[in-house]
Amino acid sequence: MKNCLGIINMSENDSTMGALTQNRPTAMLPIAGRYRVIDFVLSNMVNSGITGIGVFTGNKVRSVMDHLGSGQPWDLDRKLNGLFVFTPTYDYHSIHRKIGDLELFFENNSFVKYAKQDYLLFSKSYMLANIDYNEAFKAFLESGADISIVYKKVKDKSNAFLGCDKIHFDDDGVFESIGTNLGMDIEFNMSMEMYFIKKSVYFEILYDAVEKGNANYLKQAIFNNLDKYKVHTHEFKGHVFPINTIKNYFNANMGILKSDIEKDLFFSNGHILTKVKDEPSTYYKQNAKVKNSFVANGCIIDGYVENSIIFRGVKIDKGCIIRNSIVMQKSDIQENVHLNYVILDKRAKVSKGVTLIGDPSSPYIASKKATITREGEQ
Amino acid sequence: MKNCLGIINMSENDSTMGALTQNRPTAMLPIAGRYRVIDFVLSNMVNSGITGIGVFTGNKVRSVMDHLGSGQPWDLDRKLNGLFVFTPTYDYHSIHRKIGDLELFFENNSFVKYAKQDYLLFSKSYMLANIDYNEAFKAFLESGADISIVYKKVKDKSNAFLGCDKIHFDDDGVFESIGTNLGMDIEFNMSMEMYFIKKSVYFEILYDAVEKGNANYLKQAIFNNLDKYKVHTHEFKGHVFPINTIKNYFNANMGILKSDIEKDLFFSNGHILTKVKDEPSTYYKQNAKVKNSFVANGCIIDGYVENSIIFRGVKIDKGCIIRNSIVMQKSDIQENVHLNYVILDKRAKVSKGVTLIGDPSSPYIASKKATITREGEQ
Amino acid sequence: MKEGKMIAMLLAGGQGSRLKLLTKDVAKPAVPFGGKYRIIDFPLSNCSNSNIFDVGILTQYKPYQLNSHIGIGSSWDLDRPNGGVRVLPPYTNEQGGRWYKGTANAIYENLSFIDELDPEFVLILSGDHIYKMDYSVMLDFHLEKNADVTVSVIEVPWEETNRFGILKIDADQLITEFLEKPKNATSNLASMGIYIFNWKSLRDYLIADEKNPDSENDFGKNIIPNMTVDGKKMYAYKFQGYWKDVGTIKSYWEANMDLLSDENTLDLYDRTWKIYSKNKHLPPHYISADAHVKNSMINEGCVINGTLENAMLFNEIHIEKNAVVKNSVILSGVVVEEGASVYNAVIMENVVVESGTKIGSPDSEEVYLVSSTNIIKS
Amino acid sequence: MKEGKMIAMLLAGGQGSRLKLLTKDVAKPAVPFGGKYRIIDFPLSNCSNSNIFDVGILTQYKPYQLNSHIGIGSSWDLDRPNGGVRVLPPYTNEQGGRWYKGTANAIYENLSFIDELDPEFVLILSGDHIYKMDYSVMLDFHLEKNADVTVSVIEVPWEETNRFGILKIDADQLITEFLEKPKNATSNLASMGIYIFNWKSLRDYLIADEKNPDSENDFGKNIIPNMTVDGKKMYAYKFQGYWKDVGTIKSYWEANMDLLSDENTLDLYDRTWKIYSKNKHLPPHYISADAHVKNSMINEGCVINGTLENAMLFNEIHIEKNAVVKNSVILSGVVVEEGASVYNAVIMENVVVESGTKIGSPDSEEVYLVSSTNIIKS
Repeated sequence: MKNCLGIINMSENDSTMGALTQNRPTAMLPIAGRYRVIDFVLSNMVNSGITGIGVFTGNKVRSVMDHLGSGQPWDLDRKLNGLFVFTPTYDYHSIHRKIGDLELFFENNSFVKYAKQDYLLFSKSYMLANIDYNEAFKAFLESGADISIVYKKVKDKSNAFLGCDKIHFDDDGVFESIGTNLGMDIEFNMSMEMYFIKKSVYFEILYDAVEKGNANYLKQAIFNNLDKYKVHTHEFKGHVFPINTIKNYFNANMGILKSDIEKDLFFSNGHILTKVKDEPSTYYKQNAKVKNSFVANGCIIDGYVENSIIFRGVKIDKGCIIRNSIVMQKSDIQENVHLNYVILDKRAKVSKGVTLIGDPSSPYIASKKATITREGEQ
Repeated sequence: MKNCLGIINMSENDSTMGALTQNRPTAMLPIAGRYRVIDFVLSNMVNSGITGIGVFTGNKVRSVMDHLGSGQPWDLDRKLNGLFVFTPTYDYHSIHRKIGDLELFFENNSFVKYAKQDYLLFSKSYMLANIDYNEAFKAFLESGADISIVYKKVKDKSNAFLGCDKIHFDDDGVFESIGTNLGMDIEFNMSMEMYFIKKSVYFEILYDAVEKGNANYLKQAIFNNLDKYKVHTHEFKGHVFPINTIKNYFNANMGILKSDIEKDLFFSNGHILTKVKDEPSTYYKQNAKVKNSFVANGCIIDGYVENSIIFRGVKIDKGCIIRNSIVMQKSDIQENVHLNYVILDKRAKVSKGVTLIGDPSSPYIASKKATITREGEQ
Repeated sequence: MKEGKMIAMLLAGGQGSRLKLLTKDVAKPAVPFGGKYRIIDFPLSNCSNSNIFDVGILTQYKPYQLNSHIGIGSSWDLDRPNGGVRVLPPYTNEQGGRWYKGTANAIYENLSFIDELDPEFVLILSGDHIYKMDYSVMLDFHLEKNADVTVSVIEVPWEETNRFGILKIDADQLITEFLEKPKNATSNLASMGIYIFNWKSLRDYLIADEKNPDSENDFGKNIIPNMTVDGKKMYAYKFQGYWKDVGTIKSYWEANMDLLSDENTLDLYDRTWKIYSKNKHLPPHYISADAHVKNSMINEGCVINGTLENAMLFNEIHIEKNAVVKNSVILSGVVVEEGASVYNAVIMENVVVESGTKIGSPDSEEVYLVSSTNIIKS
Repeated sequence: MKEGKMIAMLLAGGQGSRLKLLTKDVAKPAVPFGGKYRIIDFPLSNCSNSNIFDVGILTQYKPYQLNSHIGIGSSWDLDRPNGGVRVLPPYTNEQGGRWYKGTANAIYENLSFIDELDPEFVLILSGDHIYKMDYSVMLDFHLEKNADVTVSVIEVPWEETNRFGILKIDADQLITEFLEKPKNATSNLASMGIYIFNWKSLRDYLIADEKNPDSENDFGKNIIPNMTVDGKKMYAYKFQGYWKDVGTIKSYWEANMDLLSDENTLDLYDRTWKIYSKNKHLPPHYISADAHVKNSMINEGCVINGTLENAMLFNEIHIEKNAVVKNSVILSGVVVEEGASVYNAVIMENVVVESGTKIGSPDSEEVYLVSSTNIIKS
């Protein structure tokens, strides 16, 4: 994979993620007890042997910088190649809000131009999976195609994947077109928004779009041009969780409680790497009772926990009953709190005796650093 | 100095620096053959034993991030303390251009609040000097004052320091007031824009200014409050070059050609640290003739060079005559070029036979990546 | 420029033969402890948290795992471009190879290493003890007393005084007498093997000691007594807090069990004094619906289906259904198969406790050390 | 997952006694070269540039300066959290200490180190040679030939064949014969001491070789001949380019002078294959109005007031007025005082060539090695 440059594009639609993405992009959302969403695609690339990776951010830059830093946890802190983060620039003389990511790619095209690699792997971050790109890359090279799209055959009874890209094949199984899933079929081929592109083809598409002015997003520009190029597709067979709605985010976390999914997501093609936090082991005290839960390090637990994901450094006091919930890092849950279908964002504090109950389709969300106290109490 | 947090404030007036600061803040301007302006204040802090440093940037963020990275060259890549960079945030829902740096400090006050240090050292970056802060800090602590201002007695015959802050003492030599130098006196006490402040006093000033709304800049807020606090001053006796106009920038570089100034600036209180570029030694070829010049590594020189500062990786072909000029990194000067009073920004290319002549008061500036060719030629 | 610099020299050569199989493949400082640490993590983290960033580690016996654990020191923030952590094994010169003859000789052989760092003070540490200590406070004491040597001491039970080097002190904490493992002690202050020396003075003593063919080249036996004879000012710094020398299997087991006790005073969850260790990039642990977990510590990557009580689990351990683990320490990679039971045991890395096996008994006080080939009673 | 991994094992134990005073305090790989490098920088930079990030350095003789030079490997981008550069000195085990007996034994003693990295291929390098080489191209050759061993070879002048291990090959580059320093060679292809082995196979040979009490445990003398006997497929990879073994003072001086020649083929200025070294944070060098500098290389921190011709200057060197240095190599920190002259010499670190001293003569071909106590003719 040395001949392939990785590009992670964070221009994702956050509007359906509610309070969870108020101050962070979806890519930085905490998930699965100790990770951020972006850790999966970053680790996949690194584990597949890609050593040069560009990350193109949206406007919420600070949490991205904090998490990625110099790229050291992913072994991307290098003199040659390594991690490059591109943030939008602002021209204050002619201030206007730029729509789409195309301009950011165009502004920074020298990054791609001067890279030694001849192929590019573009990926969004929101499709959670553990994927070995070598296989897909090899198939792409052998196909002689200009572009390759990675997809997953999904069964979607509950219309969870509305709005995802849908791929159509002709009767011979050859790629025909790509559109948006409106839920017409239960079974369909969902694009994972991971594209391999020849570098030369990328520049043709980018320059064409800028000159014609007919696209704001890189994806749009690619779709506009698919009929001109030879398009290959590659089916991924592992588990995929698109993190594009609160419900899908909740279900992805709960899915990890199934041991086959956990193994697939965390081990199938290499470990998922993330920023180290130096937490001690989790301490279960005398009154702890924990069932079917995924618990990160640094917690002190003295209550009842069931079907839940507990992030790092969480404190759960005695008398608590936590069920079907996601508790993010450093949250503090005091005595006799009852939670069911709740998402507590980072450092939330729930005072003694509070009861919070959400619904599986729409969990209760406590925002970052929120303090929740029983009315009338301090 | 462990009990002192360093804060470098990049909100500097770039408007008098012309093309040199079009895409970078003054702090990032290349200087003295292999440094950036900010390297001096950063190294001073580190060499004085300050281990926690916050850098508050203006809007030109990218070159800052590229240069500072994780802080490794200054040994500031640490788990505790180390380097923290704060960039302005943009709220796109209510977009308006923010004036001044006060809001940035207020937004990020938790950085200062949760720091263990009890004292703060605020500094701008544009006053080039090699200073041991220990002495000033010790004097400040012993004085029992709330604020200390570091200043330099200057003789300014040519009105080079117009617009700098000017300190007045009463007849007993006690601090009286601070204002702006309009050039009324040749000799005056110039503030170096380096302040020690007690943390508690800093918060009083910051909160007061935000509540009253009577300051846009932190400096303004401090000046508004100086009558309320005990103010100490500390005289610095080494060389100081304010980099606030093109002329001062040019003169600072030329000043380094004097060996007493060079020793003072580079060695008096520890080495100046900067990002490493892995250049080989400079190679002087058969036709090289170099006089009174400061030459960084990685150059290949086959021409005549006099009274000049040559940055890293510059190529000067035979037949060239380079005098009284500043040639920034990776510039390429082809055969028979004549330069006098010229500043070539990074990666500029001057083709065969070109002659460029500026004036000491107003040097010719070739901007970054410019290619200069004789008219009519390719 | 910087305040009186102190470097640490950490003696990590000990074989620790009373720990039997635990030190078959590793030196004692590399023995795992507390669910995710190795013993040496404690002094290394103490150094980092005390702002000591120059640490020489003197190794001799089976340093391979220790080297691999320490790596470049990044886990403890000791991967500094200059200084930082440095492993110092014995080396060869023209006279051939020489092994370290004793603790003092180990330092002597690295005189040039220390001279290059040019410290004012040298802190001598041992890699064998578990404790949290701010060495900078001890240095403050050393400076305040204007001492030549400061020895850190702790009160031990009177009945154990014959196991330690015992010190007698006067009202000013000046050391008046030094007794190695006395039979009838008149003081219960034991040396912790932690010394601060003024480097210039220690340097002279090391050189003199090396010249004496009868010397054992040991700090406790030679250097300190020689300094006493010369009337050097030696002070005792009283340490209060948890301190344990895990010299035997039983005390090793006890020290781990201490962490599960309500009276435990070694707070691993204190965020102001984290204990750092090498990170393994594992997912959180999973506790299934069939598990019962009580008063236990569990690290990342474990899967728990059985019963745990008073158990200290390292990483990647599988406890299968109906397996029981009580009052035990389980090192990384162990599998306890269905129906097996483990009481009062230390199970070594990667051991498979097969289905139906019973190790120890709930009724016995004996502690078992279990490797894949052996069970040793202690 | 990753493509067939190759690690490098770099033999850096050589004393290099023919280099006399140059290796009095350092091992040969640590000898300074080319104005800012040490010899070992060449193979280390080659590794980094060839994308080999796991490098074991086998040291034995006076490793202190080498250790301090290598540090954590950050200069070569080899400070990786896992793998990276690791210095491997001899160590002790239950049987006591053992020094490396030969090149093959040095690798044998580190079997467990290599096993943990789990490579498919092992590249054996020497720390004694100056050259630039892409080892990944050699690996491609090894894979293409499906070889058991690949040996890198270079054509040497026929009259020097008796100094080298000489190989005979067939049309397919298969090695047919191996002759150690033959008197009447029938081939002029010399082994460069660079081997690629398939690790599994090498592992077996090392274990067998260790068991043979008559073996010298050397690659050239034992392992390779044994493999030849067994009919292993051994190929010769022909290297073209600059390659020099600086075995004597004269050849050391020559190799430095080579860099000042027009026909020099070791391009240090090639940005696609940089040679990295430890950085010293020094300012650019200064050339005064009195200086004459021609056909010379000068590193940072030098101050030149005298005459240089065909001179290789390291860092922080002072050449005073009217001093003359021709055809010489001047190591760091040297002062050549007013009126002194130096011809055809290598001046060691920190020597002061006093005013009026004359070393060498413009008319003689002899090369002088100058230390502060000695002048040795070569």
